[in-house]
Order: sequence, then C-alpha cells, then structure tokens
Amino acid sequence: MNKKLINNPDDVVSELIEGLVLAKSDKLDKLADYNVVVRKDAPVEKVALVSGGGSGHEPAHAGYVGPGMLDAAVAGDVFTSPTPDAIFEAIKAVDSGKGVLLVIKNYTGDVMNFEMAAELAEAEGIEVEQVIVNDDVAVEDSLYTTGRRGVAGTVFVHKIAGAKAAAGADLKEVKRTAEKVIANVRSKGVAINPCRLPSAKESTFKLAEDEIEMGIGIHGEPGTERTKIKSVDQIVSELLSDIIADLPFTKDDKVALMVNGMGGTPLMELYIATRKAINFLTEQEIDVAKTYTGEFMTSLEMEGLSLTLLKLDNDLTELLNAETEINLFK
Amino acid sequence: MNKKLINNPDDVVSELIEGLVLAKSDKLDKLADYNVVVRKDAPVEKVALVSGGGSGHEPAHAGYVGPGMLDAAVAGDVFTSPTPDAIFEAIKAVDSGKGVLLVIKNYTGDVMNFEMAAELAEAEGIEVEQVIVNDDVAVEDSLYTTGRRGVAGTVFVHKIAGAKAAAGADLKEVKRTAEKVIANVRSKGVAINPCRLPSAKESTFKLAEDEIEMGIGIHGEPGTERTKIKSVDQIVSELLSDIIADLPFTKDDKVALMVNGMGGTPLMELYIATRKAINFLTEQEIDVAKTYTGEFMTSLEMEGLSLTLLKLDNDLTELLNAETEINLFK
Amino acid sequence: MTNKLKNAFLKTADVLVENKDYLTELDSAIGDGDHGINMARGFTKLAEKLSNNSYNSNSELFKTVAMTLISSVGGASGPLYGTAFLNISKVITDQKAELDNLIAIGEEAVAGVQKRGRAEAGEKTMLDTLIPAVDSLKESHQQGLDMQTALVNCQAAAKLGMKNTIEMQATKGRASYLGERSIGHQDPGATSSYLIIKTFIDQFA
Amino acid sequence: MTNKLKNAFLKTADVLVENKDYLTELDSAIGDGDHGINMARGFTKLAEKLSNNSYNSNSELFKTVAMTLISSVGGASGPLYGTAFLNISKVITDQKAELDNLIAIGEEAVAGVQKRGRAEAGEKTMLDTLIPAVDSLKESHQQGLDMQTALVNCQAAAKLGMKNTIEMQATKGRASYLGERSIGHQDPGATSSYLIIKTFIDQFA
Ligand SMILES: Nc1ncnc2c1ncn2[C@@H]1O[C@H](COP(=O)(O)OP(=O)(O)O)[C@@H](O)[C@H]1O
Ligand SMILES: Nc1ncnc2c1ncn2[C@@H]1O[C@H](COP(=O)(O)OP(=O)(O)O)[C@@H](O)[C@H]1O
Ligand SMILES: [Mg+2]
Ligand SMILES: [Mg+2]
Ligand SMILES: [Mg+2]
Ligand SMILES: [Mg+2]
Repeated sequence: MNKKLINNPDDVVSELIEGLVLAKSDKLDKLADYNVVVRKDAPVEKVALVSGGGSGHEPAHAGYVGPGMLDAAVAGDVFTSPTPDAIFEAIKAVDSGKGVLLVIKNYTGDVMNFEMAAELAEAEGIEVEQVIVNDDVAVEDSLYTTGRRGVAGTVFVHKIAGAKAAAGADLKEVKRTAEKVIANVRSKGVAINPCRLPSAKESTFKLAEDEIEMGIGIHGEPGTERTKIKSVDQIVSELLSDIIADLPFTKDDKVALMVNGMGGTPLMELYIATRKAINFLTEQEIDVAKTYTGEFMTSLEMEGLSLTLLKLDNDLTELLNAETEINLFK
Repeated sequence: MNKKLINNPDDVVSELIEGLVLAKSDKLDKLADYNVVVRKDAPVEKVALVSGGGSGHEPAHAGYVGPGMLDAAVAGDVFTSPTPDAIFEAIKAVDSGKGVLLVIKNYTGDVMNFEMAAELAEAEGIEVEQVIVNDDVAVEDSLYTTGRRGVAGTVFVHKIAGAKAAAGADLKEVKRTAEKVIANVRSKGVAINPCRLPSAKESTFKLAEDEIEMGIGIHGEPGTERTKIKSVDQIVSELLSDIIADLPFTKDDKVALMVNGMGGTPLMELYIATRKAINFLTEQEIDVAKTYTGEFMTSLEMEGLSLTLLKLDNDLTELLNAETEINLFK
Repeated sequence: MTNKLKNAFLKTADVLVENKDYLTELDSAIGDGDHGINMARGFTKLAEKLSNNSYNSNSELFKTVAMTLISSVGGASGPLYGTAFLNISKVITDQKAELDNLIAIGEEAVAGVQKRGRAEAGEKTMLDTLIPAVDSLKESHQQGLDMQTALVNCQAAAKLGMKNTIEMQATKGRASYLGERSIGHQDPGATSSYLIIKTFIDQFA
Repeated sequence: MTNKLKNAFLKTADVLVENKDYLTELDSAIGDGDHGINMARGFTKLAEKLSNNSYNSNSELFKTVAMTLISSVGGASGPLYGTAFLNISKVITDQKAELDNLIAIGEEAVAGVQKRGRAEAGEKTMLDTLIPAVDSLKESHQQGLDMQTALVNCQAAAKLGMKNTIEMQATKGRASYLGERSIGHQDPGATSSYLIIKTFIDQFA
C-alpha cells in the first residue's frame, strides 16, 4: 500500500477541486454541491465547451478551464465517470444560448453519463452536441466493440475546439473542428510502475522490478504487452512506430507532439523521451512544429508516459497557437 | 532498485538538455560541449542572469531560461554542482557588457564552483555579481556553519530578478532586488518516498511503508524528523507553521505561495495540499496574492512536496507579475 | 410491501459494501478497479436516503432508487443500474407480485440496460447475469412452477450466468480493451448483478 | 619521476573507481550520495587524459591534474581537490623529494583546500585527513626520521584522521545540514583523501 499525501480517501476529489479553485479564485468558480469547475465569467457569449471524466487525471480536466479552452469541467470520483446531474449543472452554468459542446473520452461510463446529461439539457431547450475522443492506438478498433480509449489527445481537442469557439464559430463549426482533431490525433502509453486508487488497498496492477507494460490505459487498465524494461529510446521508438503506422503519419506531415507524464514520472525522464521522440520523427522526415512536454493527462501516481501526435494543417496550426490563458498548454 | 525511463545513466544530463532544447529550438540553444542552455537571442542588451546547479531538479534551471527570467542555465551532473569551466562559458555567452548576476543555491559545491567561474570571468574583464539563495528553514542558520540550503525559493529569485533585469536595471540594482527576494523567501519540504541517483543501485535514503520525513532537502539529504505518515492537512500545517515563524510572516502580510512537487507527486495531491495551505494562511490573516502549484524544483522521482512563501511589497508584486515567456512560471 | 422492498434495498447495500473489495479486485483484473467502490458508494448513499424517508408506493421507491444511483454511482454501472430501476418504476404496481408481473419487471430492467449500454447477451457484462435470470423466470412460468421454486431457479440461473462470464471475451465496457485477454476473468458487473438478485430473492423466497 | 607520479595518479583512479559504491554509501548517510560517483567520474576522465599525454615536468603534470579534476568532478570535492593540486603545481619541482619539500607540498595542498572551502580542522571534512597527514610529516621531520618511516607514519595518521571524523559533528559541507545527526558517520571526503594518500604512499614507500 503506497503512501499518499491526502486526507480521507473519500474527500480527494472535492478537496483537489477546492484547492484548484482557491488558487485561481479570480478566474474560476466551483458550483455549490458539485465537483464542477467553471470560468468565473461564465456564461460567455459564445459556444461553450464542457468536458470532464473521472478524477485522477489532473491537470485534466479542471486545469484546462479558462479563456481559449474549456468553459466547465466536471470531475467524477477517481477513475469514475461523473454523474448526469453534475454534468447537467455544468451545462446549465455555461450555456449562453449559443449551445454547448461536450468533449467526452470514449469510455462506456463517460459516454452514458454525458448522454443522459445531454438528454436532460435538451429537455430544457439547451442545444447540445457531443464529440467522443478515441485516440489510443493500443486498443484495437472495431465497430462491434466499445472502440478505442480516449487519452491524452483529448487535451488537443480542448485547445483547438476551445480556440474555435473563442473565435465566435457556431456550435456545428466547433463540433466539426473537434471532430477534425479527433480524426488526426493518435496516442500510446507505457507504464513502469502502477497506481493505487485512494480507497483501494492494492495497486490496480503489479509490475515486477524489471517489467514494464506497453499500451497501458490512463486508469491502470492492462496494456497490450508486458516486457522487460528497455531503454527509453527503444520504448519511444516502439510507441511512435505504432502511432505513425495507425493514422498513418507520413513523410512531410507537420505534427504537434505531446510527451505526457503519467503522474509519477520525473520531468528529467520526460525531457529525455522528448529528445528521442523529436529525433525519431525528424529521421522519418515528419516535421515537429510544436512540442508539449509535461503532465497533461495523468493517472494518479503511475510512472510512465504517453506520446501523442496530432497531424496539423494550417487551420489546426492557427487554432493550436491561438491565445489562451491556460499556461499549462500554451 | 526502482525503474527509470532513461538510457545510459551517464547520459541523462546531456540527453535531457538536448530534449529540452530540441523542444524549444526556436527559443533556446545549447552550448557545444557543455550542458549549458542559453537564450537563442543571447547576449541581450541588459544585465544577464545565470543560474544552475546539479541536475535532477527539472524544470530547474534550464526550464527557466527565456525572456523575463534566466539568460543561461548550467546543468551539472545529477545532484552535483556544475564545474567552473561550464559556468564560465555560460557567463561569456550571455554577457552583453552590462554584467552578469549569478544566482547560486547555497551548497558548498555550488558556491565554490560558481566562485571559481566568477574569478575566471573577472580576469577577462566581465563584471560579475552573485547572490546565494538559502531559503530552507529546515536547516538551522548559523554563522559558523554552511548555513541554509537553497531550495524552491530560488525560482522566485529567477523570476523577480529576471523581471528587474528585463526592465533595464543595472547590475547593482538587479543584485539588490535578488537579495530582497532572498531576504523575504522561506521554504520547507517533506518526502514520503525517496529518490535514486541514476547511477546508484539504491535510493539515497529509505522510508518504511508508513514513514515520512519532514525537512528533507532536494538531494535526498536527510531531513529534521521522521514520523508516521499523517494527513496532508496536518503536514501542510506543520510546514507552514515553521515557515511562518521563521521570517516571521505576520497578520496582513501579502505573500506568494508555491506548492512544489518533488518529482513523483501527482498533481492531485499538490492541489489538495494547496487547498489546506491557502485555508491555513487565510486563517492566519495572511493574504495569498498569488499561488503556484506544480513542479518547479524537483528531486528526481522523490515523492513529497515543499511549500514556499515569499513576502511581497508593491515592488516585488509588480516584478512577480511582469511579463515572461516562461509558461511554467507565469 | 413497499417497506419490505425498502428493507431488501438496505440489505443489498450491506451486501455490496461487504463485497466492495471483492468487486474491486475483479474489476482490477479486467477494468479499472473501481466497481466495488462505485457500488458501495452508490448503495451507501441509497441506504442513507431510504432510511430517512418513507415511500407510498413501489413505483415511488424504485424511482428514488434509480435517481439516487444515477447521481451517485457514476462509471458505467451507474447509468445502467439507474436506467434499469427507472424502467422498473414505470411498470411496478403495489399488488402482490405474481410470476407474470415479476417477468415483466425483469424484462423492463433488461430493456433499460440494453437501451443505455447497447450490449447483447454474451458480451461479458451484467446482462449475462440478468438475461438468464429473467429467462429462468419465464421457463418456470411456462412449466407452471410455483413462485418459491421459480425464485430458487432464478437465483441459480443468475449465478450460472455470472460464472459463464469467465469464459467470455468482452466486447463492451472497459474489459473490451483487453480483447482476448479478458477471457478467464469473471465480470464485475455480472457479479454485482448476481449479488443484487441473490439478496432480493433471499429476502423474499 | 614525473612518470612515476603519473602512474600513481592512474593507480589512484583505479582505487577510487573500486571504491565508488563505498564512497557513495558514506555520502548517502550524511550527504547526497554522489561522492563516489563524482570522484570516479573525475579520476576516470583524468586517467584518460594522462594516458594519452606525456608531461615534461611534475608541475605540468599537477596542473593538468588540477584542471581536469576542476572541470569534471563538480560538487564540493571538485574545486577543493582541484585547488589543492593547483597549489601543489606551483611549488613542486623535479628534484628528488625530501621530507622538507614534501611538507611544503602538503602545506600548499591544505592551504588550497582552506582557501576554497574556508574550513578548519575538526569540521568533519577532508581536512581532517589532510591536516593530520601533514602534521605527521612535520613531526617525523623534527624527530629526524627517515623518509620511509615518515611515509608509513603519515599513512597511519591520515587513516586515524579519517576515522576520527566519525565522532565529529559536521559544520561545513552538506553534512552540516544534519547538525548533531551527522555524528556517528565517517566523512566521505576524508575517506577519499585517505584513499588518495594511501595509494600514493603505497607507490613510493
Ligand atoms: N455496455 C454495457 N452494457 C452492459 N453492462 C456494461 C456495459 N459496459 C459495462 N458494463 C458493466 O459495467 C461493469 C463495470 O462497471 P464499473 O466498474 O462501475 O464502471 P467503469 O467501467 O466505468 O469503471 C462491467 O463489469 C460490466 O458488467
Ligand atoms: N568547506 C569544505 N572544506 C573542506 N572539505 C569540504 C568542505 N565542504 C565539503 N567538503 C568535503 O567534500 C565532501 C563531499 O564531496 P561531494 O559529495 O563530492 O560534494 P557535494 O557535497 O557537493 O555533493 C565532504 O565529505 C567533505 O569532506
Ligand atoms: Mg471507472
Ligand atoms: Mg553533490
Ligand atoms: Mg470500473
Ligand atoms: Mg555529495
């Protein structure tokens, strides 16, 4: 049972949300009785973006609430989708009459809870659209299954659709932009040490002293392959090969790269991984236009990283570089 | 022996510096043959700021190189001061003729190596001044010893002295500003899990499954007290009590607060600690004007956190809020 | 009757809280390790709610159960159980239960889960407990068995359904990400469904 | 002679690399656990450098040693050993060493460490090996002992000095942060100093 810097395990979500909002009390509000973070100036006269999901992925999603990205984030319990009532409250708090786009990671629970919230909102006459992010190439894609998981690529959707909404686009356009990001973003991750839910006694999975797991999810879901530990250069090459082959990304493509820490990974290691990722892509003659290295979509204290590539055109590049107040993702 | 996402332990520093510079190749340069990161546009016509120290504290210090903060950062081996020749090269690369301020954390090795570099620079006619940061209240202060360690408070010196230099102040003024920050900044940390040097077989220290260590340094140096694990609220209260009593910070003081993760601590826990820190200070009627939560001065993959308070006046507030391109510390 | 049903829910809450670690363990193997936590959280909330209120009809009781679970379980199981109980609230009456209206109730529950989750039998989900349970009731009805025997058979069918999930490959829910490697593990949702059915039948049989 | 000294440095490099883990372990207890790594890195660099070059004078050799250590050891020990060897390079000649010029060399080395580190005897540092070693040479000189005996006594004095650091409380360097809790541990720098002195004397005695 690994140690944690927390109080009562039952209170982690409400306390983290409180901490986040207290630290930015000039910019953020928490809805009373709900773990929902909204822009203080909400509703803003534009299409609103609402995202959320289980907690444990900090800074996702509440850390992305602010001008240029999200209008509200709904935090469920740790690794558990938020409930429809909380999502519905978030939608009501940010809708300015121009409609709301829900950005959902592709997990059955998230999809169902957001869907129920959308039904409630529509019943009250709020225009709601949704997009489902499914960027994890570790999961086989199939029409007959749940499909792929939504992971770190989701943050690119927040940024780019957020910029589109900030620019005054209507709900359909913002949705189309979000879908374009989803069509062009791919991720894959690795874990070298597991995480433990605050209220569980044991970590969700175990890895031996010399074992790593490729293709891991962001909730401690098992990955695709357990192997002996390798050099990070080797790991990065394998992850990128799978990502590149999937879309596929090809020679002369322009991409944004994200090197995402899983929560317990020191920045030193993320920078070392960044070095290999850029060198690898450059060798493939893929042009890395922008690089994000840090913690964007974590999995509690799990040690590991994920790599994300987003294929850019002029339109996406401009929106990615558009002004935002979110320093975490500039 | 805990796993790491690295290649050869001997290469971690050069590879992390390479990764950092590749990711921001439009803004940063690495000096050939040295693990020194400089602004691409150096030397800039202003007083230059050079800092550095052992590696393993990422994003410190190379992550703070850029307009509004440092002109150069010198990276030593892991937890080991850089050598005078590397520091000297950094000084030469960024001096515009207006002089260079060295920001040194108070460790014997750092002080001696920077001092030797300053001697070399002065011999070449470069005007050099230095300040020594010693913000760690966990260490007893005494004229007859080495004094206190420099820890996370150093980043406030980078930001505020960096802003002063950017505003066109001369070397003496920039130094005076840096000294004012040092006089008003205090920190203390806690570790719940240790770190291991990449080339060592064992972690630098050990903690039992239910043990934590208060007053820990940023190099795995032993702290002041080993205790059973407590709630984070309790830990934060104790750390803040020691910090407040030291300066002392008093009722109606205006402060900047930093909640710094040690490398392996998930953001969830840092946000929960932030909540308590702000509530605690508010109860003491200390006004928290600005809060920084994240990883600013880490210690490899150590799990734990440090708290830093900086007492602000109008002058420091303005410089703290001045424009910088360093998103990590806006 | 409403009171007896309320007590059955309180008893179910106890059972799910007792099985919190077990369900979480099952979910750790093929999911994200929170199913026990989710169910315990939701049913603890529900027990609080039910203890502090009284209900005039079965329909009112089931509606409260549904809304409470929907707003407190979260994850996949929250909307699924919530919709199931919401559907039941629409058909349940206050008359003494006969086998035929028990079947109608079961069918509504299954329909709710299927509407929400778009899964079929054999996809390694709670449906693989629920569908065999309802089918068993139907069979008992056709065979003209008495209520008591029907309930015992139903419990056994639910248990078998749950066990059968071990050999299935998941194609819905989080376990589907594992593909073939989901085989060999019992589905957590199928297990909580069995525990709910078992506890209810134990109260009434 | 220069060649013999060069070989002594090469031998010292071997000894320090062999003792890398031991020195690191000592430094883990009261410092930051890198002393062995620092010394091994610096002396490996030095061995490379010396192997690939030849030196015309002892002074040139010691200057190279100093500059190489300064630019590769880092930490506290780098500038301290570097300055010590740099000081030696200023006084060493190519004449056969006699006890009196050995003493002068030792005093210069100590002066270098003290100039850089501003420490005194008894502060639990490398000086607690170096000062007793030089003092021992002086005593042997006063007593008119021969070189051989003087070196043997010097080695013993260095060892005793090193051991005495166990009971000292550190007031300089990283161990000083520990205050009283630094007592009971042998100083890593005092240990590396002993290993250097011992290796040199073993080569010449
Ligand atoms: N589409 C679906 N239809 C029916 N049941 C499902 C579906 N998806 C998941 N489930 C059930 O939900 C259970 C998992 O619930 P839980 O762990 O609480 O939620 P989550 O998967 O969001 O963490 C699975 O074991 C499975 O029985
Ligand atoms: N001021 C000083 N004077 C003399 N020796 C010192 C001084 N400070 C430190 N030392 C020596 O340096 C050793 C530590 O060296 P090392 O671990 O390589 O550097 P660091 O302390 O920077 O990690 C100590 O054990 C001590 O002997
Ligand atoms: Mg879940
Ligand atoms: Mg060191
Ligand atoms: Mg689950
Ligand atoms: Mg050391």
